[in-house]
Amino acid sequence: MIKITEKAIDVQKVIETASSLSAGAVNVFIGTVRNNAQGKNVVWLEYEAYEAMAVAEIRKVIDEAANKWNLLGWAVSHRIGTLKPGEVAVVVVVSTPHRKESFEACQYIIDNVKAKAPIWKKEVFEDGEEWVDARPNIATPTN
Amino acid sequence: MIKITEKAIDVQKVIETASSLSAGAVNVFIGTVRNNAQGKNVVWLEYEAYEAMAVAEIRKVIDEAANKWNLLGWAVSHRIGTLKPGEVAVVVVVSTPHRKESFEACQYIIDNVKAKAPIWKKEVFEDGEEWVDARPNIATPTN
Amino acid sequence: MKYSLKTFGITRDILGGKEVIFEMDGEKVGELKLELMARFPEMKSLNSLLVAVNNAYAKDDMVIKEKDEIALIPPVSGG
Amino acid sequence: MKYSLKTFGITRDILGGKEVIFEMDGEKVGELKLELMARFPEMKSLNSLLVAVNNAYAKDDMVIKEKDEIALIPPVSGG
Repeated sequence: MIKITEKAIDVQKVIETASSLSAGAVNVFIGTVRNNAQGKNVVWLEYEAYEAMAVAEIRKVIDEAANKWNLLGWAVSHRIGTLKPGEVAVVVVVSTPHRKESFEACQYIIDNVKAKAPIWKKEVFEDGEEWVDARPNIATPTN
Repeated sequence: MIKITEKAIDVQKVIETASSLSAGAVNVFIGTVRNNAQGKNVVWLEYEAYEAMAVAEIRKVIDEAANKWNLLGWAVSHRIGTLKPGEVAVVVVVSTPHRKESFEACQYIIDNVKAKAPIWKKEVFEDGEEWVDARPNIATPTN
Repeated sequence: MKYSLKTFGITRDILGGKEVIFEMDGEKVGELKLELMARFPEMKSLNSLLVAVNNAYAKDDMVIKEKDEIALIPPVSGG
Repeated sequence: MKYSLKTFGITRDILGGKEVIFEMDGEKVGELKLELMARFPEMKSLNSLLVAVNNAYAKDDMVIKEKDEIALIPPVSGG
């Protein structure tokens, strides 16, 4: 299942869509909104996606992973719209026979989804806002 | 939270106990009962633990992980008793600021919990039963 | 040629619209990028600028047509 | 000396009890292991046999006392 959604993500349901009776291992990555970035408080984030292309790019990543590992189940769900700190922005789930490959496949998928899927987030601070990674970082260094 | 329990594990609740507003990444490993082992159908599994020592050993593993990575939240829950295929045997959750360390820490914890915690499982097949890994494997090789 | 450009993230702020009609003589992705940077100098400050044609990343030598779905892809930051 | 041994997994099947009183002259963990293998030859077929004393893995040269909580730890297989 690949889903780009404006609704809050139900992690348990995403896990269920990726489960398999012949799997012994499920790895889940959950990306959540941090309450701080660049040493400042994050008030909220705005996510937007080029939806049709994002789904196509995520599908390519899944196909690559399925060629490398024995995926018995998988799911990627990405939230868009306005998110507050603590909310779930993305969930990746993979089920495999054994645990090592579950970690490898899940990490491969999230790394590549983040690198390739046309999805953007804008951080909204108390004193301004900024599209993340759009420009060279000239903000205060974080600790 | 470290828990050894005879009750079904609520994955969502375990994730919640390990969450943190300053975390951007949560990695979850779920070990589930496979419906097959050694080329045979698994009817059910029996798990038992030396509980006080299991909790102590898991705590040591968590302490080691907390020395290596910035754990903002963590939880380990292990089921004991009779489990059917598809049921959750173990859940490990870690929250960290960034995703790479969430994968590393979670894998470190499950690898070491499996290696060190005094917990045992017996596979019950249609035609017999066997304590897993107790003796050199002389069963039919799996495919 | 008149191209219809979908904009996302910071490129929407720079071009000032969700779907922008962009006229130029060039017919290639690379020419489109150069022309965008010439007319909107702020585009040069981005860490990267990619162009997607019909839902896939396009190389600079790809020829674009007026009916193609063309999108500007500034640095992605999902997850 | 009389030691009370907690058994788990396959060692419970072999010794035939959850908590077994085991008498021997030795006073060290290593001697306990050897004596167990001598009296219960099936113990030798295990991939490994560890002993825990008071909830921690114990080395062979550790001295055990009658009031210690002693547990037999066959190969673990949690997860």
